[in-house]
Amino acid sequence: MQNANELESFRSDVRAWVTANFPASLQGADLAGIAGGESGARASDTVKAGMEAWRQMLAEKGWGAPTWPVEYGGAGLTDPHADIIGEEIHRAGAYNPIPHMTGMGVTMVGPTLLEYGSEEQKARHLKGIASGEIRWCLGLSEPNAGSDLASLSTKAEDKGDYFALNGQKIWTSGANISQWCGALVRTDTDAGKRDGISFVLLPMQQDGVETRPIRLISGVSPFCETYFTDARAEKGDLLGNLNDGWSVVKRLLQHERQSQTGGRGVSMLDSEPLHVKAQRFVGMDDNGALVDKDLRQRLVRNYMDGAAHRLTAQRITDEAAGRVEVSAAASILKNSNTRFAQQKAELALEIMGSQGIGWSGDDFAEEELGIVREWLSGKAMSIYGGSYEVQNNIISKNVLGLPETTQKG
Amino acid sequence: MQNANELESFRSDVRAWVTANFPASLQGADLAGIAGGESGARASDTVKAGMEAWRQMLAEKGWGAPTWPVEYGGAGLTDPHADIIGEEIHRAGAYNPIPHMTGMGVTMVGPTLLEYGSEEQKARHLKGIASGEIRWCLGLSEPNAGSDLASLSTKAEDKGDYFALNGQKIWTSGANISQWCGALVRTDTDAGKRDGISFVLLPMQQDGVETRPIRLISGVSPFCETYFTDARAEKGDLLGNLNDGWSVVKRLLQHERQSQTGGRGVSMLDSEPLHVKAQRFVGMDDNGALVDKDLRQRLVRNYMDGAAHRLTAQRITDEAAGRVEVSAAASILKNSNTRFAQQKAELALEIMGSQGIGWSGDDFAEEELGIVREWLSGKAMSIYGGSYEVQNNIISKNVLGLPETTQKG
Amino acid sequence: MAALTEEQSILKDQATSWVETELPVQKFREFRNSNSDGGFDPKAWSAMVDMGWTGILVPENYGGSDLGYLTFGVILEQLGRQLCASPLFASAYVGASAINMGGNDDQKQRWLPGIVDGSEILTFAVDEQPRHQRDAIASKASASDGGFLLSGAKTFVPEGVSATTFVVAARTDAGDIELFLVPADADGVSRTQMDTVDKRDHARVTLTNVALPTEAHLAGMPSGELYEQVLNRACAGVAMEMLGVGCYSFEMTLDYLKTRKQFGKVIGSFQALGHRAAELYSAQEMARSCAEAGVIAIDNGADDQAAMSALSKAKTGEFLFDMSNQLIQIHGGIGMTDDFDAGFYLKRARALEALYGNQALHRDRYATLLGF
Amino acid sequence: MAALTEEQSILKDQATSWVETELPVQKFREFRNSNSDGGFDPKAWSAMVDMGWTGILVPENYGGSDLGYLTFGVILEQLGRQLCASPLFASAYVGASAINMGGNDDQKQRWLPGIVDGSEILTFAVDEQPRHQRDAIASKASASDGGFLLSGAKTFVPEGVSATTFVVAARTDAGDIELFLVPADADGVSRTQMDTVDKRDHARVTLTNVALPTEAHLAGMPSGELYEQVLNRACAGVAMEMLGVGCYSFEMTLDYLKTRKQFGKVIGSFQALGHRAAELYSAQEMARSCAEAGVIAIDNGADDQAAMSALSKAKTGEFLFDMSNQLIQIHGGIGMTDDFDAGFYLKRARALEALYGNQALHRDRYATLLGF
Repeated sequence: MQNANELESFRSDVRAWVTANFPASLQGADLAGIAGGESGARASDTVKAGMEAWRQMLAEKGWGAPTWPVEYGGAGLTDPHADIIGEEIHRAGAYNPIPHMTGMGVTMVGPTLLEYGSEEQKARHLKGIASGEIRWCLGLSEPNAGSDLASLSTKAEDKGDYFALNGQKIWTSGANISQWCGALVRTDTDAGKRDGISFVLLPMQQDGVETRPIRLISGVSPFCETYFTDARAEKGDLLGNLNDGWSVVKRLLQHERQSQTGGRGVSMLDSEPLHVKAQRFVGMDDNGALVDKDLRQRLVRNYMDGAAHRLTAQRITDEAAGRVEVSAAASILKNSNTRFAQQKAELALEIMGSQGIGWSGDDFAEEELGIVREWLSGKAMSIYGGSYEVQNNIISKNVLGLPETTQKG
Repeated sequence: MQNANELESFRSDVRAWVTANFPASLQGADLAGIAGGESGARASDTVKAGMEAWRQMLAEKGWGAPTWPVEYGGAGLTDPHADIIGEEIHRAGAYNPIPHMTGMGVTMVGPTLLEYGSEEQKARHLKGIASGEIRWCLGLSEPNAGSDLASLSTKAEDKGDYFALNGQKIWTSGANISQWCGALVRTDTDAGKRDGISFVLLPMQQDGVETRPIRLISGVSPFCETYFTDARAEKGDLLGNLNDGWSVVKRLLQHERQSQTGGRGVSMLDSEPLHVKAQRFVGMDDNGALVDKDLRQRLVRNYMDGAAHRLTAQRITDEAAGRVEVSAAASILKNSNTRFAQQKAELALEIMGSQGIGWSGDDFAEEELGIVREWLSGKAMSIYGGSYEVQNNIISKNVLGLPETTQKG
Repeated sequence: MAALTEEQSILKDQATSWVETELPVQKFREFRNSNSDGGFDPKAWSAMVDMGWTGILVPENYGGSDLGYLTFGVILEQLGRQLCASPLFASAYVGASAINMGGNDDQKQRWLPGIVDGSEILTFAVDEQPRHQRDAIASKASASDGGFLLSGAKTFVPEGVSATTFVVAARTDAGDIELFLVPADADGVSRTQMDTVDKRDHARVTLTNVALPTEAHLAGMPSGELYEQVLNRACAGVAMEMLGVGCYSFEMTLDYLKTRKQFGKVIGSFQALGHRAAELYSAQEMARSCAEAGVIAIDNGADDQAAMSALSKAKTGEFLFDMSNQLIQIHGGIGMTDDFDAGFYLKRARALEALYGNQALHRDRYATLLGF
Repeated sequence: MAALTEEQSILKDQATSWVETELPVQKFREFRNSNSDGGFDPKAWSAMVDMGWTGILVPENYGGSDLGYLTFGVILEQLGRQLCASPLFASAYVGASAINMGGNDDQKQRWLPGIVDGSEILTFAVDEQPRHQRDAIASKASASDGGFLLSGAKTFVPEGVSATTFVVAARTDAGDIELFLVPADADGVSRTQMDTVDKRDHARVTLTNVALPTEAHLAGMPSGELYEQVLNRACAGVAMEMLGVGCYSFEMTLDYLKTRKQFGKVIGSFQALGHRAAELYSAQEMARSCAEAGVIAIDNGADDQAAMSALSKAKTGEFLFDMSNQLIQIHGGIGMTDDFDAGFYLKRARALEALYGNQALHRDRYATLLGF
């Protein structure tokens, strides 16, 4: 009870602070777009200045990464406190740009650094992330190493005080706008598949690094192909032990699954509830039910899937010492969220009929076009971060204890 | 065109013959039940006598197995002719009891004997099948060899002029009422799993054979456990070559899949169309549509699945030189028929609500109870004759040419 | 599962171990084979009373412990796991809910202590047609001589043969559906047991001009409201029992996947089956969240209780439907035999799915409650 | 596939090889990248005319070969495989059907030869709302001066920018939905291209008091009947094109399963993917049977044409929906890139599903036609 009171009082403080400090100039602006760099270029100078001021204020309070220790730029708070900060910022119509501005920094690189980094590495890298000043990307997948990440072939050669990297990465999100990269590289070609791999950090602004954006079926994308040609990573930027990168990346991927289990995101699909959209496009009968009963039946199943997913995420959070361990829960939730979201997008398309196949132009509302693009880009949800099939392998083996098939090399 | 005329003229002849010869005493009797032995005991003497006379008349014309050569008790006809005989007997409200009376004889043992049997074996066994006088069962599965049939352990020891069989078979349909059995046995314990197996024929009325009926979740069943204790099979009753029983049984199982791809059967589920049952139990709205729209949506999908299955079966028959080879088509059709039939039974149950969970008693109509039993017994459709999963393995490997997983020993 | 208080945890652990040792599914098999009437073992029922389960929903001043719906749900889940037969749900959950919400002090004093000590077995008599429909009540309760005359025919009444008192849903002269307490031995009441696949006590009950005093009327809520509320609670309770049936079915299946060998390997090592197990497990976790949310919403007096109860019944129903079919399919031939328990779970699954409306009905309710 | 006559087989083989060599999906990519208007390559269209495809449904005395709907469907299937863009379907299938069934001799003489030689491009202008509904036609054709005045707004009109003549569905003064031939250059007609995901020619067409002579009215069938019949035929044709799109998607996927390696093995050796491929293949075979049955029923003048067309559109739609999603999923990251063709198939799939009513609409139609 004490704790609940404390949290409520914290909430009041946060609410007051946000109300007092969120710049008026940012009200109603596409903050996520600006933070992501997509519409940043189009923003006015006033908005840009407001954004920078807001970022600095958040960073000073350590709210870019509230649960990190204060000495690394965080606020040293608990998860419930961090949730309250997120909720109150959301409630005020504001937006916390720092996680977005750091690419993979706050969600993945930071937590992994906290666990595996040396004192010096933590001191050097974490503050730039927590403050939103340094954007990070991750060089993991390669053209011939997708779900089978461990078969990667990018090499890092020992050059005395640094490694020289050569090879190609793919799906490096935001590589073209990041300052730093965490890369998985092969440091021992003779060792077993997972044994000769290391995890290094390297700056992206150097001659040996080239990036090419990838055009997706949904149009432009944040993904790049990244080419290393004698790219340089300092020895001091080796994260974890030499040839022990596989442990680092396993942990990293757990953070990734965690971050994909259905957090809030700005989505055109959420601009109006699907059943309201359906009432608009499809119409209702005299009882107030959608006239297309076949659609209605699939719509309610999707609603129930969404409710079941959210209740399960909540339940797993609530279980102090739950029997479902975190990584297992992440696999289940990633798949349930993916299935729900992809079905939702398909339903939205179906509801809109021929307005749901628009690509561009005045014939379609911006919201309609946005949904179509999200429908397409959302197909990747079941592919990246461990595909739907890989998650099922994890559940089958790690959660249920079924024997591994002989398929893993 | 000549051919079509010939078939039409054949049809007239068959129709006239059936009309003239089907005994009046059998009109409306449960002929399938009687032939199967289930309600045979309850039948009146008149009906029994009529049945025997009708069987003899059919046997004399060779119509128990119309496509078999005349010298083996068949009529030497083509498949289209055989279809016409079946259709005309059905149209007259009559019934051909011979296939049913022979257990696995007409559908599986006979065709395999025709292909693998010696002249002497064919002469000795086929006529008794074609005439409906000898009932056959098949001893294939064992408690520890279900889908993995080749891991069977029933042994046949060479005793000079005969084999002595020891071991246990399971799911031997009709074993307790059959005169003969075709059994898969191990004749070489040192050879590879599939190499030391032989196929023998043996009489069931002997001291070394014991059968115990298996009670199923649906109640009584035709299935038995069959125990061999020094049971005797003559050397002359070895079908195919010694240790080559695997080829024989592979062919046999193709005949089995073929016979399970959705032929006519007497079913309580067919006593009224499902949508008529639904109109009765569920009710209709002002537009004549079922009031339970969720049910209606699933019902129409099931209807469409049924139509797609029937059209595919027809198409594959029509394709003179189809690109889908027979055994592949059988796997596809077995699974589509199974899925359709099991869903149909579930829908029937759902439509009937609490009348769909009756087990016995006057509270339920005979049709309602029949459907419930069929719902339960139908769960075996996706298990026997190569499970749903085994059919998918076959399609994946034999039809699509995907590499075998390492799971087959 | 949901975070439990210490008291709830103790009760849950007690229930789990009691059910496993005293009332495993083998007991149900023996009962089924004995072909006896009535649907449950009186000794087991006494034990449940002694453990205080009958008082979980009853206020302390009427002899109960008032621990709430989540607590009761957790017990129902454990009973579901071993298909334990008893009137606990019908009487101490549904019956007690009706009295709690609809009864005045006198009525509570008259009925609740009997529910708690097990001397009264109440049951809810709702359906008049094979398929549950909330508004399809034709039974009439006509005002007469300062009381009521009640007539109608009910079907699929749980524990209908053992019940001492029926909580009957009937239409008053005003056309509202109201609840009436009808002693099973009253003049004009007759009942017959239906022999159903799950071999539990379901009865047809006929009411012919049954004369009732005013005190038989549960009038504590506005017209029709009590009926709806009792049904919502009942659905959430059935969902918890279904969850138990489904979870145990999953565990049996998982165990078989780990032990049954085919082609020289345990069958759970075949990826197609491993993935199917993963999907079923995920569905189980989703079903658990929804089932628990149903009873928790009642405990919290949440505004969306009705929707949550529909969600709980629909989602556990969908899981149980698939799970019970896969229970048979993955066990293969052995799953088809009566000697093995799988068939019991399949049969009970369909009975529970049908009770108070199947998945389709609750999907429809959910959509309607959400406004589309 | 269905048993074909020798003539049909020759046409099919010719179409298959022509499409693969002259109009592979790479041509569609080039066209898409060129950002040009109108939706198809005029040279390819000329070649189709030269091969006689435009005359397949046209009687011989009007310059066609009258080979029927199965034959045309087989061609559409081949075009679907490579996403070939052309007005063949809109003009020589739907347009020709309308004239054949609804036109008198004069009208046939006026329009059919032009369809056959490719100088006329007809298209059916039906939908007025984003979601197809058969009876949602508000366009009016009012009797006026011995002819008609036509007004309305149409959307999602296939080949609407290239068409020379619109076959417009409009309500007469009597309220019946009838078809009218409207020259694209008539006064009061305007059109704009919609930029859709499949990058094909779909247009919005506005009709404002377009004055038409009596000869513009296709009056050869009883009121409303022609409209229904043309739509049924159109659905069966779309189903054949969808079949081609789906089959090629399956083949691409199967090829990838056999060549892409992960964990040291081709991914098709993972049982979960092998079984998924088996399910998709089975669905493909079922879809083929239904699609072919749709056009065969028209050729046979079968009583159940309407139901068969609904079945064909629904079943191929269901297959294509799943197949197009699995096309992306199984290809993984590469499937998401614009450089690979998978996205084209996914996008075309949804456009074809929506055209003349999606799977849900045709399931509803099928149930209604079967009487429930």
